[in-house]
Amino acid sequence: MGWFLEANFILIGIITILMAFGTLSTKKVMRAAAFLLLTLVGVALTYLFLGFEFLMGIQITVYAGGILILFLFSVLLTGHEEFKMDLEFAKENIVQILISILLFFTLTALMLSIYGNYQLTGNELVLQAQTKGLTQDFSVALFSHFNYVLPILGVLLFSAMLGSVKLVLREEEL
Amino acid sequence: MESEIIYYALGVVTSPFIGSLILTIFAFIHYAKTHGHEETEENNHEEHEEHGLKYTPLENFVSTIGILSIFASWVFMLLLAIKFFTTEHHGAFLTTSYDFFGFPVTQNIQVGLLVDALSVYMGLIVTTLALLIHMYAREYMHGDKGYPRFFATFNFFTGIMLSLVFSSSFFELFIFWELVGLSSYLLIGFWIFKPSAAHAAKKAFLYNKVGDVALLSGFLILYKLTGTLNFMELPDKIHNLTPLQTALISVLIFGGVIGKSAQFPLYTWLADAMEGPTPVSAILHSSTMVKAGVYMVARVFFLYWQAHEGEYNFAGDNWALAVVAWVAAITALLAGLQALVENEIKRILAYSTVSQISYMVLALGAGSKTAAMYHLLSHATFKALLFLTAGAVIHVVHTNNIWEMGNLRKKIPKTFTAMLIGAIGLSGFPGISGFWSKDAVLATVYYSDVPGNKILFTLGVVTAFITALYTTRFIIVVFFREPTPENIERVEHAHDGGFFLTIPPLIMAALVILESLTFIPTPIFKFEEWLMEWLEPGVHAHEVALTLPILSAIVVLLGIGTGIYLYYYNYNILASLNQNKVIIPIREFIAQRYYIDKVLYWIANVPAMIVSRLLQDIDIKIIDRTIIDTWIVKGSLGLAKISDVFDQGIIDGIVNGVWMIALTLGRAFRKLQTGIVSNYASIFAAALVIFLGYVNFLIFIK
Amino acid sequence: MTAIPIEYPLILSSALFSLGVFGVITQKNAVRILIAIELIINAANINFVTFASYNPNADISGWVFALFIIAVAAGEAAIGLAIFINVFRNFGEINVKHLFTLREV
Amino acid sequence: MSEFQIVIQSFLPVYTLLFGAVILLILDWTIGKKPVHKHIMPSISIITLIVAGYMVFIRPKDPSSFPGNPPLFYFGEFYAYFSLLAITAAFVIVLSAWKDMELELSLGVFYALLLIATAGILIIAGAMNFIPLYVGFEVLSISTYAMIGFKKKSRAAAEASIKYFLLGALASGILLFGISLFYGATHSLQLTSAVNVLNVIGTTKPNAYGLFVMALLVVGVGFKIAAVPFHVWVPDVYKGSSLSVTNFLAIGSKAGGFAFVFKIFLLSLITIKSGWAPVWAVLAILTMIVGNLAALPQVSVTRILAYSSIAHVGYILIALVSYAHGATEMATIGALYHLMANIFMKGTAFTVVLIVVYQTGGDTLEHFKGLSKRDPLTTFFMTIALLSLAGIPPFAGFFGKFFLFYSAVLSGDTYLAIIAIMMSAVSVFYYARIIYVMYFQEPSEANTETKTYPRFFILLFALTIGNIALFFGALFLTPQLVEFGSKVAQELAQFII
Repeated sequence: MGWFLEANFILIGIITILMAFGTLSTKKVMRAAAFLLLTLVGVALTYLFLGFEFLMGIQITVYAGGILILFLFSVLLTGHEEFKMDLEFAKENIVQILISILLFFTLTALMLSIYGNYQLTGNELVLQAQTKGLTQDFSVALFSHFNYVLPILGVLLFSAMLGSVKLVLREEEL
Repeated sequence: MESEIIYYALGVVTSPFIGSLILTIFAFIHYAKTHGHEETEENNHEEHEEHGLKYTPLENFVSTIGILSIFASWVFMLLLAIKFFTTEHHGAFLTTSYDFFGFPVTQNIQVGLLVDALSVYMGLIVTTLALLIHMYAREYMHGDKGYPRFFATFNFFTGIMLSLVFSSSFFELFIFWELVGLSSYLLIGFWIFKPSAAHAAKKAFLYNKVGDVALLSGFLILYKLTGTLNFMELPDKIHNLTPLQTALISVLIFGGVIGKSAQFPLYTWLADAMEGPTPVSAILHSSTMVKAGVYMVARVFFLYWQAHEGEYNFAGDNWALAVVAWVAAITALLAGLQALVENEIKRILAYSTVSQISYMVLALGAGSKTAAMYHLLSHATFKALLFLTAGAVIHVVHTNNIWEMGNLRKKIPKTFTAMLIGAIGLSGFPGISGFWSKDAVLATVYYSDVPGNKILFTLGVVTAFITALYTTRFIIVVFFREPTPENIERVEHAHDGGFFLTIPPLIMAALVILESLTFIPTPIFKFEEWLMEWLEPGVHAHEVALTLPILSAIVVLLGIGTGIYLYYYNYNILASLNQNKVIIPIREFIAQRYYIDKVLYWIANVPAMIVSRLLQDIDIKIIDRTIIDTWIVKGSLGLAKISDVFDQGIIDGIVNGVWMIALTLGRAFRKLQTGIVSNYASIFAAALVIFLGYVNFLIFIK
Repeated sequence: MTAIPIEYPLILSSALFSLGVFGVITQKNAVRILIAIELIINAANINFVTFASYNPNADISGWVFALFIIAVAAGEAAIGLAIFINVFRNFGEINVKHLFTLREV
Repeated sequence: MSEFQIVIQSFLPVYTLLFGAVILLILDWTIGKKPVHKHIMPSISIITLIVAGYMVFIRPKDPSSFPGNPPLFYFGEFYAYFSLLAITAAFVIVLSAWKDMELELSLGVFYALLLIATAGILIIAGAMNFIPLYVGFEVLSISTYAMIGFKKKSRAAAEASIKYFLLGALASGILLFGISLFYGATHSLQLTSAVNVLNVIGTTKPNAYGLFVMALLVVGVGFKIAAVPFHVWVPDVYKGSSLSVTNFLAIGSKAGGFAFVFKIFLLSLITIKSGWAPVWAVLAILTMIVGNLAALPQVSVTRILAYSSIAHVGYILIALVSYAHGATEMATIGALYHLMANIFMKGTAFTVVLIVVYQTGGDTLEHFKGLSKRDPLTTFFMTIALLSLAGIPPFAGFFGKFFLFYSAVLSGDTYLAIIAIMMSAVSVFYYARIIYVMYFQEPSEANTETKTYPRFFILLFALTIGNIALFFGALFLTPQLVEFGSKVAQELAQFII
């Protein structure tokens, strides 16, 4: 059973990374948005594997369903640009590519060495707790301990709404 | 009671600054209004009496603010003095001082006001003379385009000097000491369009700086050794010092005095400083800048006294006071001789100042604070008076050279009267203020135990003779001698100045007479003893043998007589003396200021010369012959030239180089600004990689 | 029930983060850059969920934060896209390599 | 008091600001098209700000009474000080935007965004948990993005907004990643949890956690406070956005950014200070050098001020280093004081640039030529602001620098003080250049406009008075200042166990 889960996770992980790379390398912006959708779904599946199915739902509905629509609209409104990730691109961005590769290796090295082999007993503990109603615990925490933060999140969305409405509306339409 | 005194002292110190602040703002606005072209050569101030004495509203406002703020300071000073001297505070220190910005680490460096007999006495002199000189300047500077600037700077200067007087710690005193130098720089170079004025200001500043280096090192050593700079705490702390340390500190501090109070060999700047407006000379010479050195030595006199304890022994350590006294005596003589050959009236007075200050320093060196401060008072009054009247004379005859004047006593009677009184004071005429104070100095020297005190005394007496001689000389040449034919017209049109040009000198003349009356020792009241009681409680004056004042009086009278004989009755002798083969080189030697400037320049330039020679040697191998030739030609043009080359080539080169590096770096940093977001983001990412690398380094490698 | 080793999600998040940074610093189209930023945010989110799941203290504030982050990302995307549209109206394109009128000369 | 009352009372300033924002929006929809709205909107904003400032003062006396275990918020002295900073800054922006934004449509939205941004700073200053801290940070950022792009017709503003947005979002993403690592290390998002977890001395792992977190957080916050090398956006964005928004970036947003930095580094990661102190020291040096030297060849006064603002960030970063090395009180005083002085100095300077732009249409030194002849009072205020920026007494900038440099000396980082003093000396060149141009050069033919704006005059006057008052406050009330500084320092330090 364990190896099956692991294999599945690895598969989904690899697909997610490939999709993420796809968003950056595909020809058209519209396709990039489609790849992003797949990446987000992949990340959502990761959440499932990590024992938090509620966030998977949120990820798919809000992110893939909501934010992605925004992207599609903005792609439609701002026109298309052809993009090619070819040798020319590599030559132009040699420094950036180097930086990214270095970043990946230093980051992964640090992450694995510092957080790897992480408290396996603790791991067991929580994943078992999940079976006893994780979503319930989560909502209790959200609405008791963190209930004073929710209004602030509301403020954030409010200001984002204000700003985007102001910026997007044509003034003549007012 | 004490708080009252402190508030008065605060009033004394702050009033000039407030006036200066107002005037500075005003000067800025004025400066902006006149389109930044404040003054040019054509707008020189000396053209004004043709238009009569009509003050512009601007001038009225400015001078009123300036004079009022000084007047306020003076009133506070009077109140303070009355309060202080009428309450019994023998030797008591009344201070307010709070920790430096309230932070415990620097608690030993304090800022505050120190009100004791010495500062009150000095403050009284400064405010009184500053007030009179300010009034004088109201008319003297009339018509000058820089009127607001002048008063702003002048008030600032007065305020700085008063702050110096009331400083409570060496740290504070040094700050104001430097500020005195700075503001005197501004005042001496007031007519910036005159190259000579700019040069003189620069020279004064540089010469002062040389001394300041010594002073700074002196008081830093003091701080290092005692851990405090507070004047109140120092006297107790210095007992722990070894005699050698005390002597070293004393001499280093005296280095500052050599610069500021114009002692040998750094005294030549004072004569050049005459390029400033006359009120500036008057205030610099009477009570402020050059007296700051005397004041400082008096302030830290316990230090010198500590060094003085015990037997004098040149092989040992106790030579600090001897250095002071000997430097002073030599300066007195040299400067007196210099005054004898000078032809410009203000320069005569300048050298006379040097000579007289040396008397004060001599008194300090001989171990008497009282005699020094005594002479300071009398000298301040008559020297201010002499400068103001000299300014008035120059003002009416449009020349500085005494030989182009003559027979002015009838044309400008008020000025003449005032100047004559001042001159009598300076010459030390028996019974007049200068006589008593000089006598006190000479007596101190005579009875002191400084090595060679008899020689010092003789030098003092000789200087007294010379003083009388040159005083008589310029009075007779300016006021009694018939003018030469080409100058008759110039003298014909002379007439007394207006109200503010004549009244302050007359008040000063009255002060001189008043002082003379006060100074006469009577069985009931002896000024010197009274002063000593306040300044040096517990010290008693020597019983002075009657022969000393009599000797002094005879010498002075002899000097005056010689002067009258030489310059009035028998001018021919002088003329033939001037032709004498022996006299001419001596005269020339003195007139060239004993080549002090040349020697100093040479000393300053030897390192520069060596470096430029080295550079030259390097150049020979690299650069072609012609350039080397020019270098050699330049080198042979004289040391000064080389120093110029050094200045411009190396110093300017370094300055420009630093500036260019900064600018180039600035431009390079600007190159980062490509304007493209991706590049900016790349910088972020690169920085992130570097940080992660740093963490890797810390965790895995270290 | 054996679980997935923690290294796997960590490598995934690290890779997504690096890809995101790579996208931000190489892409020209602003929308794509924003997409790359979404990748970075998702990487962080994976971290939060991972660390919350493998938490010995049974602290679930990481999950709460993950939810908040999704909302914040939505707000950020909204304002960002509005800005892109505004830029598009002014410049006719949103290629950031062409937007350097503010550069110093 | 019940728990609910305490919460309401604690949040009153934030609620006031939001209420003001809502009122503004409603007014915008109703009377937004009438000409009078351009006066009503700022007036309401000012009233809101004053009320909010008052509300800060009447917050609950006991800051630890906030409910929750551990509490998510702590409304102590630190919060109060930064709230007042933010409100003062917003006040300045409202007054300068009054004229600057006059011709824009739907002004209510602008002021609402400004008030929300201020609320964001308040939330940052009060938060004790990473969730509200980050959300408050994003509230500030998102409002700022919208404010920069507010002048929709302006190409420069659009470009500035997209630059600021993209870099800001990147920085925010990196910051988020850093916070996630923090969570992984401490198993908690409480700021103070790190203090306990990372406090294990002698083991490498806790320190490694902390250092790793630090590396990412430095990038995230470095952007907000514009520390070199994350400063690259500053000249472009400051130049591109309209000047009242630039002013907000320079004084308001910066105060918020520093509140964030102090919260994270002085509170949370304080136990690994040996790790981040050298990083911030290097950044401080770089920031001072690059900021001051890059300002030298500039001709645009906005850009000069932008670089000078970078340089001032460098001075404040000294406080972080010296705090880590023991001079806690002095560093706290220096940072807090300098941020306040920054409002007065930068506020005045940018407002004057705004006036000159209105008078002449440009902001280069050319346009500043002979300003003293056209508008002597404005010139005078600008001169004071520049002298203050250069650190010349009797203006607040002097003590700002003095405290900071002094803290460096106290903590033994004398090299920082020396570099800072040298760079301050360099800075005098470009400040003096502006003063010189204003006073001693003739105005060019085209720039003879002498129109003055009374509203600006009041603002400038108030700022200048504040500037001088702050100086004398520091001069005469030093003991009280020290007391306050040690109070804040203790408040930050009380969580260290």
